[in-house]
Amino acid sequence: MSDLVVTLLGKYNYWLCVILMMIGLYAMIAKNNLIKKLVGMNIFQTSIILFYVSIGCKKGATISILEHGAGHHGVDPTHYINPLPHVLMLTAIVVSVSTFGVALALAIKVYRKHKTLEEDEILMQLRSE
Amino acid sequence: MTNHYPALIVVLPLLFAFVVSGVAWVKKSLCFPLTIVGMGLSAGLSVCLLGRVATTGLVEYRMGGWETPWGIGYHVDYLNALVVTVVTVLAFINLIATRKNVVEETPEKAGAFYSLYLLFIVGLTGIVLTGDLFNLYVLLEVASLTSYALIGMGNGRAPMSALNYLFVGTVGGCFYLLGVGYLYIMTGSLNMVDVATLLPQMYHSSAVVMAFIFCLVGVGIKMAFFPLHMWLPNAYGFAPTAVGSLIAPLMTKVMVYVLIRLILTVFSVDFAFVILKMGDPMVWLSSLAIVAGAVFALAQKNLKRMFCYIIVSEIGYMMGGAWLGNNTGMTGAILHIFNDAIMTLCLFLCAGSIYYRVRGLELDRLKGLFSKMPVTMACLVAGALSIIGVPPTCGFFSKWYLISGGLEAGQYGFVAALLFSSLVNVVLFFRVIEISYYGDFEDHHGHGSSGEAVMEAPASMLVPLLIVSIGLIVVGLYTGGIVNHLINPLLLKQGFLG
Amino acid sequence: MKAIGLIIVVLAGALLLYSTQDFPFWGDPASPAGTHTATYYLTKAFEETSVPNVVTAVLADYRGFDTMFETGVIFCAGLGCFVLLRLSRSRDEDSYYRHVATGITLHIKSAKIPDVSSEFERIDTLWTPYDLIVKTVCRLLAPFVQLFGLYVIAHGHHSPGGGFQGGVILGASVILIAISHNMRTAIGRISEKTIHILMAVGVLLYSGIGALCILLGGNFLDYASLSRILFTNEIEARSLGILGVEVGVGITVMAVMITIYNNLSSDGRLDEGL
Amino acid sequence: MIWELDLAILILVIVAAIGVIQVKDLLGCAILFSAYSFLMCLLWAIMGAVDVAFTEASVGAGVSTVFFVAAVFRTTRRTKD
Repeated sequence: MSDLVVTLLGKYNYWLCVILMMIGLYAMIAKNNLIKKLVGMNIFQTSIILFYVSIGCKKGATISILEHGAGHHGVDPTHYINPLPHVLMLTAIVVSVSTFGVALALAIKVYRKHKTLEEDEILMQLRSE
Repeated sequence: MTNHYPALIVVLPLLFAFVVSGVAWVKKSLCFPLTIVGMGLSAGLSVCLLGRVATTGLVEYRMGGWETPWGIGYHVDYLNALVVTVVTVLAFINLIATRKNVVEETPEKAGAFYSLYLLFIVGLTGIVLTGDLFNLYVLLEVASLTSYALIGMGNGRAPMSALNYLFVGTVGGCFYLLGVGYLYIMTGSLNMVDVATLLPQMYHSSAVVMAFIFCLVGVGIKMAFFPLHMWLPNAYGFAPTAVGSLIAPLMTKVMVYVLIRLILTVFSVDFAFVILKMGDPMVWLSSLAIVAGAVFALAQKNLKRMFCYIIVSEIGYMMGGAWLGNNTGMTGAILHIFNDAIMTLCLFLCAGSIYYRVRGLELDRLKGLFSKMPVTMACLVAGALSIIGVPPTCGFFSKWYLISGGLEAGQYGFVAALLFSSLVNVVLFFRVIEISYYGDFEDHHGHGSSGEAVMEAPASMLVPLLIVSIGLIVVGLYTGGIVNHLINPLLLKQGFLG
Repeated sequence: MKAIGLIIVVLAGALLLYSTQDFPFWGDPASPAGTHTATYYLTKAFEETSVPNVVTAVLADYRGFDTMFETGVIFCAGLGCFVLLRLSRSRDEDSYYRHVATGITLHIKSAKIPDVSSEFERIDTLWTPYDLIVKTVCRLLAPFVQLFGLYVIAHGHHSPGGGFQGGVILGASVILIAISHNMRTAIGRISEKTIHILMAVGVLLYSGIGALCILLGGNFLDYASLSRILFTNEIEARSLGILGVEVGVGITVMAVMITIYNNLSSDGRLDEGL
Repeated sequence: MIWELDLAILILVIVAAIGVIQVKDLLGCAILFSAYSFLMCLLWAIMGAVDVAFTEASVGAGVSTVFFVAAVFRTTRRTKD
C-alpha cells in the first residue's frame, strides 16, 4: 500500500502533464475552428514545457541562482535546481510564441479570403470553386 | 580559418540574412546580390568541408570552445558533409534560377523574401551539421517557421495550406521534443554521442522505447511519411514557384537524414533492428507509401501536384531502404537522399519555367510545348528518366541498390512496390510527354489579350536548369566513387554490418 | 472526426502513461538529469563566467549557440508576420480626418493629403473616443515600464530575467501606447523602418559578437577571446560577452513584438489598430 | 517546492485548459487562455523555474494575449465549437 502512495506521489506530476498534453492534442484534431486548433496547439506545447520543467525539479533544492559568495568556496549541486531544462524551455517558449504569431497572421490571411474561420465552411467554399 | 568551416557554413547565411533584411529598407537592389554572395560562400565552404571530411574522416567543432556534453558541438562525418553539400549547392542553383519568378510573384517584399530564404537554408544546414539533440529541434523550428511563412506568401489556397502545414508540422516538432525529453530524463545528456554511450544500459526500458517512437513519429510527420503525408501536396503545390522548388527537394530529404542519423548515431543499429525489431513493419509501411504515392500521382491533373505525390512515394523509397537492415539498403537510402534532391529540383525548376511562360500547370495546358520550349522540355525528360530509373541517370543507381538490398533482406513486397512505382512513373511521364509533344498548342491567354507569345524560358532560368540536368547524369556516372569513398567508410565506422 | 480524435488521444495518452513507469521519481535529486550535466554547470559556471544566475550563464554561454537561433526564430516570426500580412499602399484609399475641437469628421476622396496640423488628426472609419484618464495614465506609465525592461536586461546576471524577458517588456510599453492612444501615435514615435532595422541590428549584434570571436582567434561565440580587446581577464570577458548578446536579444525581441502587434491588429494596413 | 500547492494548481490548470477549448466565444477563449498561461506561470515558479515563469508571465499571459485579442478583433468572435 505504501508503495502505491510513493509511486503516486512520485509520478502524479507526469501523469497530469500527460492529461494536459492529450487535451491539447484532442483540441487540435477534433475542433473545427482554426483559432481553437491553434489554442490546442499552444496547450500541447506548454504541456511539453511543463514536462521538461518537471524533469528539472529537485526536492529540497532552491532556485539556481548562486548565493552571494557561494561560488568562491565550492557549490553543493544538490542545493540547487538543475538549470539545463530551464534554459531549454526558455527557447521552447520563444519558439511557441513565434509559431503562435505566425499562425495568427496566417489565420487573418485565411479570414481575408474566406470570411470565416470554420474549417468545414472553408472546405465547402474550396470545393465549390 | 579552415578549422571554422562547420560553423561558418551555418553562420554566414545567417549574418547575410540579417543584413539583407536591414538593407531592404535602404536600398532594395542590393538584396539579391547579397543573398547570392551569402549563399555562394556557404555552398563553397561546404564543398571544401566535404573535401576535408573525405580525407580526414571526421571534423569536430566546439561552439564557444566548450567540451561537448556541456556545450554544443558539431561532429561532422561523411553523412553530414554529403547532405550539407547537397543542401547548399542546390539552394544556390535554385536561387539563381528562380530570380525572375520572385520578381514577378513578390515584387514588394523581395528583401524579406530573400532573408527568409537564407534563414531556411540556415535551418537546414544547422540540422544537418549539429551534434546536439536540442539544437536540432531549435533549427528544425527555424526551418519550419520560415517555410510556413514562405508558403503562406502565395495566393489563393496557399495560406490555408500553410496553416494546415503549421498545425501538423508543430505537432511533429513537439513529438520530437517530447522524445528528446524522454532521452534527457533517462540519460541527463543532450549530446548525440554522449547519449549513445549512456543508452546501452537501458535499452529495455519502456521510456527509451517510447523516446524512439516519439522521435520517429515526429520526424515522420515532418517528412510526410505515408499515413502522415496529408499536408504535403497542398503545401508544396500552392506555394510560390521559387518556394516550391526550394522546399520540395530539400526539407523532406533533410528529415530522412535526421532519421538515419538517429538510427545510426543515437539509438544504434542494434537497438532499432535487433531489440525493437522495427525493421519489418517499417518496410511494409514504406512499401505502402510507395504504392499509395504512385496511385495518388496517377489521379492528378496538375503537373506540380503530380510531382508532390511522387515525392511522397520517394520518401517511401528512402525510409524502406533505411529500414531494410542491411548495408546495401542503407547505401541505397543515403544515395537516394542525394539523388532525389537533384531530381526533384530538376522537375520543380522545369515546372517553374513552364509556369513562367504558360501561366498554368494543368496537364492539358502543356499541349505542344515541345516545339515552343524545347530545352525546358528536354530537361523535364531528363528528370523523368531519372525518376523512372533509366541508366545512366543517377536515379537508376540508387534504385538498383534499393532493389538489391530488398532482395538480400528477403523483402519481396518492397521490391514489388519499387517496380510497381517505376512502372507508374513511366505511365505518368509518358502521358506528360505525349501531351506536350503531340498535342497542338492552344493559346490560353484567350479573350483577345494575346499577351507575349509562349517561347523558351529566359537564359537565367535555362542555364541552372541545364546544369541540374547534366548533374543528373554526372552524378550517375560518379556513383561508384561516392559509394566507395563516402558511404562505405561511414557504414563501416557505424558498425553497420548487415 | 471527434471519435477518431478521441481514439488517437486515448491511445497516445495510454502509451505516455505506460512509459512513465521507468522514470525516476519526480524531484528525485539522484536522477540522471539532476546529476550528469547539471552538476558541472552548478559547480563550474560561476568560476568560469562569474555569473551567479546559472540559467543565464548556460543560456548565453554554454548553450549560446541555441540562444542565437532562438533569437533567429523570433526574427523569423517578425519577418513572417510582415511578409504575410503587410499590404502595400499602392491603391488610393479614402482618408478621414477629425477636427479635434468639434469632433467633425472630414472624408477626403482625393489622393492628396493635406498637412496634419494639431487641429486635425488622421483617423480611420473605426474611430472610438479616447478616455482621457486611460490615455494619461498609460503615457505616464510607459517610461517606467521601459525602465523596468532595461533593468531586467541588465540585471539578468544576478536575478531572473535577461534579454528575452526585458525585450518583451520594452515591446509591451510601445504596445501599451498603441492601445491607449492609437497606432498612428506609436508609429509616429518609432517608425516601421526603424523597427525593421532594429530587428536586424539586434540579431546582428549577437551573431556579430560570435563572428568577432572567430576573428580574434577563438571558436564561434567563445567570449573568452574577447578579453584581448576588452582588456580584462577571460572570466570577465565572458560575463561582458553575455551582457552584449543579452542586449542584442532584447533589441530584436522588442522590435519583433511591435511588428507582430502592428501587423496583426491593423490587418497589415498599419493604420489605427485596435 | 510544496507538492500540495503544486497539485492544486495543476488541477486548476487542467480545468482552465478544458475551459479554453470548450468556451463558445473566441474573445472569452482569449481571456481564459491568458488565465491558463498565468496559472502555468505560477506552477513553474513553484517548481523553481523562475526564469521560465518570468518569460511565461511576460509572453504567455501578456503579449500573446494581446496578439490573440488583436487577431480576434480583426477576424470574428464566432465559433461553432
